[in-house]
Amino acid sequence: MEIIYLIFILFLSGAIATFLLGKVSKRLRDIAFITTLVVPSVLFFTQINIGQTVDFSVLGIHLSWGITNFSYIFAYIVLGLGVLAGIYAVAAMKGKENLGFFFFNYILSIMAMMGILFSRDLISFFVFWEIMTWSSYLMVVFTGKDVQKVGIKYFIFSAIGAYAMLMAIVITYSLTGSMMISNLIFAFPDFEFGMQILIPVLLLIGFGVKSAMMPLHVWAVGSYSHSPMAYTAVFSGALSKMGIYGMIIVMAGLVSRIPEGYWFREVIAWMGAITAVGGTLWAVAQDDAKKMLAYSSVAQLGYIIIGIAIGTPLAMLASLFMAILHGMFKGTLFMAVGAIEKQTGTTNFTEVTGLIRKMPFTFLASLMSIIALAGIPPLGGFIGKWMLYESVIGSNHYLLIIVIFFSSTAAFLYCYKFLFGFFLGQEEKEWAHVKEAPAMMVVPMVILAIGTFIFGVFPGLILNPIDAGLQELGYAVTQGRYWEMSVLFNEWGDTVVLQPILYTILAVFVFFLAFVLTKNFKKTRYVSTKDISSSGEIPKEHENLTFSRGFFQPFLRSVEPLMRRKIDPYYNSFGRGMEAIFDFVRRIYTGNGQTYALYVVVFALLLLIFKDRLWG
Amino acid sequence: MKKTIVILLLAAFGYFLAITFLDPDFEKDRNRNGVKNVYLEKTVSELKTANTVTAIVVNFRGFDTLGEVTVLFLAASALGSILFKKRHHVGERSITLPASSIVSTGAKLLFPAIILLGVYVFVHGHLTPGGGFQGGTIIATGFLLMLISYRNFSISHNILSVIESLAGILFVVIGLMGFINGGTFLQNFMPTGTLNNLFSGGIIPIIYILVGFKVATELTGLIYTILHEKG
Amino acid sequence: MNIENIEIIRIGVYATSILLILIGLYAVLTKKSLIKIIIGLSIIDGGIHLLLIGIGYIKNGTAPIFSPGFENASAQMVDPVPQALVLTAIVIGFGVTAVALALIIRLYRHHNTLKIDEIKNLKW
Amino acid sequence: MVGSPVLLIAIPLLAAFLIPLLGIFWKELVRIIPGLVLGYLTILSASLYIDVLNTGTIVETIAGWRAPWGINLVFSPLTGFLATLMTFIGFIIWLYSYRFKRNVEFEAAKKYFIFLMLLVAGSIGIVITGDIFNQFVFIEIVGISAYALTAFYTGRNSAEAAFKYLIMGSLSASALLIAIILIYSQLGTLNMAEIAANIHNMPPQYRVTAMIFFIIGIGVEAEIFPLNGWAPDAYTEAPGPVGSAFAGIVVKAGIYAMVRMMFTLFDISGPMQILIIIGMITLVVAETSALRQVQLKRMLAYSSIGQMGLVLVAFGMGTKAGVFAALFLMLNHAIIKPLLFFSGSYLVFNSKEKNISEMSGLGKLMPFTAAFFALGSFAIVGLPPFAGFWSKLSVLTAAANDGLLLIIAIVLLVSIVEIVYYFRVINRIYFFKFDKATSVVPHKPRVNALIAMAILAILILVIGFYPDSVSEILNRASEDLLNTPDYIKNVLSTGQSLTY
Amino acid sequence: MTYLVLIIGFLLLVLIGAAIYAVYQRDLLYAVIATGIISLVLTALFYILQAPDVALTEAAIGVALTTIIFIITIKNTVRFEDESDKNNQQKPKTE
Repeated sequence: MEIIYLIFILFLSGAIATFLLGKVSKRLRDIAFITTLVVPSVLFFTQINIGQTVDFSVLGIHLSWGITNFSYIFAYIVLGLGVLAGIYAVAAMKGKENLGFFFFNYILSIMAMMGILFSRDLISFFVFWEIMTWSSYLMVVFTGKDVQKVGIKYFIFSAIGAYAMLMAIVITYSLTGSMMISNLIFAFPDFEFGMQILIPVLLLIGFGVKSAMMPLHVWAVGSYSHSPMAYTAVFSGALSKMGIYGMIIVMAGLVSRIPEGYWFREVIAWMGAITAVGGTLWAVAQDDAKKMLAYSSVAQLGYIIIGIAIGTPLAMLASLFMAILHGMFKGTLFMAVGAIEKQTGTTNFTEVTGLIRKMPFTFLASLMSIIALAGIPPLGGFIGKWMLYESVIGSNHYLLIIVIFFSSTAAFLYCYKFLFGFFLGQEEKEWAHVKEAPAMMVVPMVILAIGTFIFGVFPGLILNPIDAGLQELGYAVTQGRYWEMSVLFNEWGDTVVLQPILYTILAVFVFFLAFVLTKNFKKTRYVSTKDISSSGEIPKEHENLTFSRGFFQPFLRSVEPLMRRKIDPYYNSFGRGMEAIFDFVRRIYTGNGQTYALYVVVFALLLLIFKDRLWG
Repeated sequence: MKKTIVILLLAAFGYFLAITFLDPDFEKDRNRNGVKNVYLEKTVSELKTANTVTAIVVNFRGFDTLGEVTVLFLAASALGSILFKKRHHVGERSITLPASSIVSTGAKLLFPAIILLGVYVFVHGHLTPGGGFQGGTIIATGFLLMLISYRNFSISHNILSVIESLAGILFVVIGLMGFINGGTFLQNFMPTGTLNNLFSGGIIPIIYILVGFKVATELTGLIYTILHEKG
Repeated sequence: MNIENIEIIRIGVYATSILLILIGLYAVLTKKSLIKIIIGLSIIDGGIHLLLIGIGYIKNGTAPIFSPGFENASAQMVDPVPQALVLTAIVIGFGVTAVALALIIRLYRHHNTLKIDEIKNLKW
Repeated sequence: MVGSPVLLIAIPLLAAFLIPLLGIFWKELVRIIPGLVLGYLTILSASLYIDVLNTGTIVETIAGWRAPWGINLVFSPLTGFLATLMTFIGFIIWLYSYRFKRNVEFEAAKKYFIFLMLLVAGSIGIVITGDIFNQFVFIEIVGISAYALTAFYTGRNSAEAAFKYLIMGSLSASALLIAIILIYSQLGTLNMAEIAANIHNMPPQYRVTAMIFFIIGIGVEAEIFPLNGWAPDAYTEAPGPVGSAFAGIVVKAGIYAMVRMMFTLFDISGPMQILIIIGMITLVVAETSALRQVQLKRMLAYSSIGQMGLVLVAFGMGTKAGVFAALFLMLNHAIIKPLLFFSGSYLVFNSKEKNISEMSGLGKLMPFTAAFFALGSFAIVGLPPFAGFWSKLSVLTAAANDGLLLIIAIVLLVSIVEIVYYFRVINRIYFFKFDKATSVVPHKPRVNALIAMAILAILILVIGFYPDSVSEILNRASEDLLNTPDYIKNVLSTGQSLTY
Repeated sequence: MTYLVLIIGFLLLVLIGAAIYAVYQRDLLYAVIATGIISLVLTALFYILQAPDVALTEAAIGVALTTIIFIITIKNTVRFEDESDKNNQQKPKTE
């Protein structure tokens, strides 16, 4: 039997086995879950060769599965994050109800993502895309909070995206007579003009929804923050990358091959930029860590979209690098929030403070991820941002670079807020009992955090496969031109050597640590963070006066005009309007039998009047 | 207002019907040599049945008739089901039409005659106008007459139901017996006799008698049910 | 009988059938009483049955029944097929009417009215 | 030869006449006999169907008269497919409702099973008959059993629903008769094949008028837009299994009659704008009406109507791909909608208003039923990898091949509406808290009902994961529908050797 | 044979007249009887149009049975179309 089939059968049967074992024994269920994630991953990385394909046909349509260099990049994210977050999930979700269902969906969405990467034809792509959508939907509504609002919103947007994609797929099929992606790419330049515009637009709507591109992002925050954190790590880290994956195929395979492609790129780039700015600003304004991270995810995806839209080899390199890194650090951060939520029961900055000594490993992992997120060397985020800036400037998008700079500066604000709000500050009595999360939760976080560190110093480790993947999409070799294992070049001849930076920073860090250790912590007087009577005011009982409250009030006031325009209300009123119209439509069925009889006569009359034109 | 609109609509509708049916071409282009002539010819030559309508209803389009008795059967059952109530006392009449003694005496006199007429009509269905439906309905009107003239005239529901079922079953069984000798459903398997003889037409009179029984019992049961509806 | 007579009969029968259908439809569409609606339906049925018989009628036709000694009279016979169809249609129509009236009795039991625009609990 | 298609009609009728007799002896027979009959019909029809696929169309003459004179039954790849499907669904419905009113009322249960059996038999009759007047008779059989079943519960509103249905049904029957009159007056025959062979001799103005009256006559059963006012009421008020019989069996027969009439009788080749337009309007109106429903069954009813609209659109394309897609859609709908009705009627079993809002949190209390409902919803909105996806995909590819981009867009938009209302229900079942005050007292399904639902669920999964299991059958059926000359030849050449 | 035309014409006029009367009559009992008259006239017409079988059926079903079940229904429900005059009913409904 083909190993490719075996992987999917293992996933599927494992999912069902996990679900059923959940009814029998909890331990068996957990073991089955981890096994189902690990075994196919091992099989994948050891047994599957690039270029190996399996072919079959369904309903007379030829389908084909196989992995390429390009999709291999994403397989790292999916399986790596999937396994680590899976291990985390076992511990994090312990004691919750209905876990068999949770694990079932978890495995299914991992399977679906692998399926997307394996698909060489549009039908299996769409099938797996939809499996991914509904399994993640079931995760979003898993907690049962706001299901009618958040869950439905997620599914509606996903469905809009998916159906736009489906329309493009069937049009492609009618034009090329084949469902293969390669045939679409091959035949695309010969399509007539309307189709050349329509197909990429429809596909981009589909992928834009999953990657939370700006006007289509409204589902993202609620869904990210409502699903269990163990899953959100995968959701934001890996699942949203599927949108990126598709978008790259569209941009590189289709859009770049038509003359109008330039405008496409500009529009998409600006949408990405708006996404980045908007996501960042809203992230700053949040008081809830989950929501903040969710907005931050949206913003980060915005950067990645910009890179894809710019489309130079360097920009692609940057985007893919950022995509992988984002998967790692955002996964870590969501896991950290999940750990904090599990230990304290809340994720609100204004309530939790001073966990640094209670949860040191979580703090460490968060710190490294935050540094990576902010793009400070020597962690991975720096490489991606550096390359992205360079490519944006290199392609003469000066206005764009200003916007990006603005948003990445603003990103520091929420990074700081995250660290400070949770870990630093006063140690509250309320949280005295808090302990470090179980090892099964901490280890995956730490592994991922160390990963970002390593990739920050030796970016060549992942730039190599990215380069191979990009060559498959038709890009020139970038190795040696833009990067070496641990060195970055730029177009102006500068060189960034990463290892010295590492050593410098390590030295500073060690020095600082030594400083802290020798100097000791001075005993400070305990003052409740919710007590500001020291400044002469009498607090009211119901007011939460934590310092984390209104953290960036002045900044937010200054950018308020930018944030006033929310797109969400428009969607909501549109939805309400449609419902009202539909409600009106159903009044056709008046309930009066006589009216129905009248319809019969009117219908007959209409047909009789138009009887000469009933058929051509 | 509504009436005006409806009248206008109907006028338009009527116009379309009129230009269809009152068109002189409607008669001109008609194909008058459809199945009609074959039916007329075969009725005499092979089925030996005098009444062509009977031959068509029972033999050529016997399947329709089977469906039709099913419709009646369904209607009778449906009536029972629709009007069904838990505490339904059989024999308790909801409607009592005041009947004068003239009516009741007349009914008593007429009843046997009506039954006889009905039986005659369906027995001679293949020879003269009439047949199972007509005879059956005539018998049913006889019972109807009795039911409305005598308030305590009652018929055993079970007997009706048994006769009805048996007639229906025999109809289908006779139809299935067409399969012997490698024939088809409802195919004639009996000697056809001579035209205009009481014993002619093969299975046609048998089936029509069965239909007569079935229709008579079904309609009687139907009226019985609706009469005993307690409002 | 001349040509005109058969034409007159035919047109008269057809026109009457159409009128009956229209009158029945009028009752169905405008009358509030359920019983009137069913009356309308049976008027429509009557019109259609008349139409069918009219279709089968031919000039100087005789009933499609072979009397002894007239076995070859088939050329003059009216079309027996529509008659068979009407026979079936009448019986079916009666069945439907009976069911309809039973429903009316039950509706009256529940709603205590027979006005169709007051019987619309089910809508939208 | 394993049997004769005529048995598909004769046996249920025989059994229907027999049941009142047998009920006198042993009451349980009233329940068992219909099951035996429907089971036998399923086997018979399946074996006949296999026979047909191997050797070609079976044309069964009745009373020994060959085609234009006698009534004939046509058991072709298409009609055989539909008949097998209907008998199978009928059997499943019987299985589901085996214990219906078991310990309550004997008389009512007896009638229920008789009506149900005749509903199935009548629908099969509509499909396999080759004669338009015979089709009319079967439509009436279906109609009266449907009225009776709709008014089955003595609750307040069921008679109202049945009465509306009856008005529409009677009007449509009248229209059908007018159409039959027109055809007969011009062509002198009632046989479909003969009509199809001669239809081009018929003056065009009468042809069109006849077709219009046919559309109105059959449209009520096929639930096309302005004629489907009865449908939501009837689906809502009828007992749950009957709703599934309407959706799974009766509508299919109506659609078949419509399509056979358009494709064969009037021999229209190429795209039929009228079907596409009517189908689109039906689809859009029904699906949008479904969005704001408060009653579960009513929502399912509108959804069913909408699906039938989509089927008509697919048929209207007139290409082989379109017909294939339409048949696929019919197959899937016939499997999925009964599942939804089965599980849905257990979900609202003891509630007062049958409202969706009364179903909060039932997923925990009746896991199997809820899971079946969720599976059915996933399948019917066309989420892969369940059965509904493949049919939706084939509709869309067929439309794309004809360049009907607008239709693709509308169908997909409507699908989103569909998703919204189905997922609202699923959310409520699974992710809401069970509330004793407003929610229903759950009534766990019996074993027979669970088996019935499980069979349908397995079929959904099988078709979903391996759609090629049915594609061959559907291909043959769609070829059969499009091949009018063969139909005429098959029917008219059968029985040449008969002496009669 | 023109008298045949006259008879048919007369019957057709009666038919239409009865139909219109049946529709316009507010007393349902009379309307039903008018419907019975329609059936009766139809019977005659069928007979004249050489359809004795149909005439027999119509006579038995249309004139007798249909009319009587209509009357039973009216007895069970209301007699007048507008229902305002419910005192005319022989039995007030309770349930």
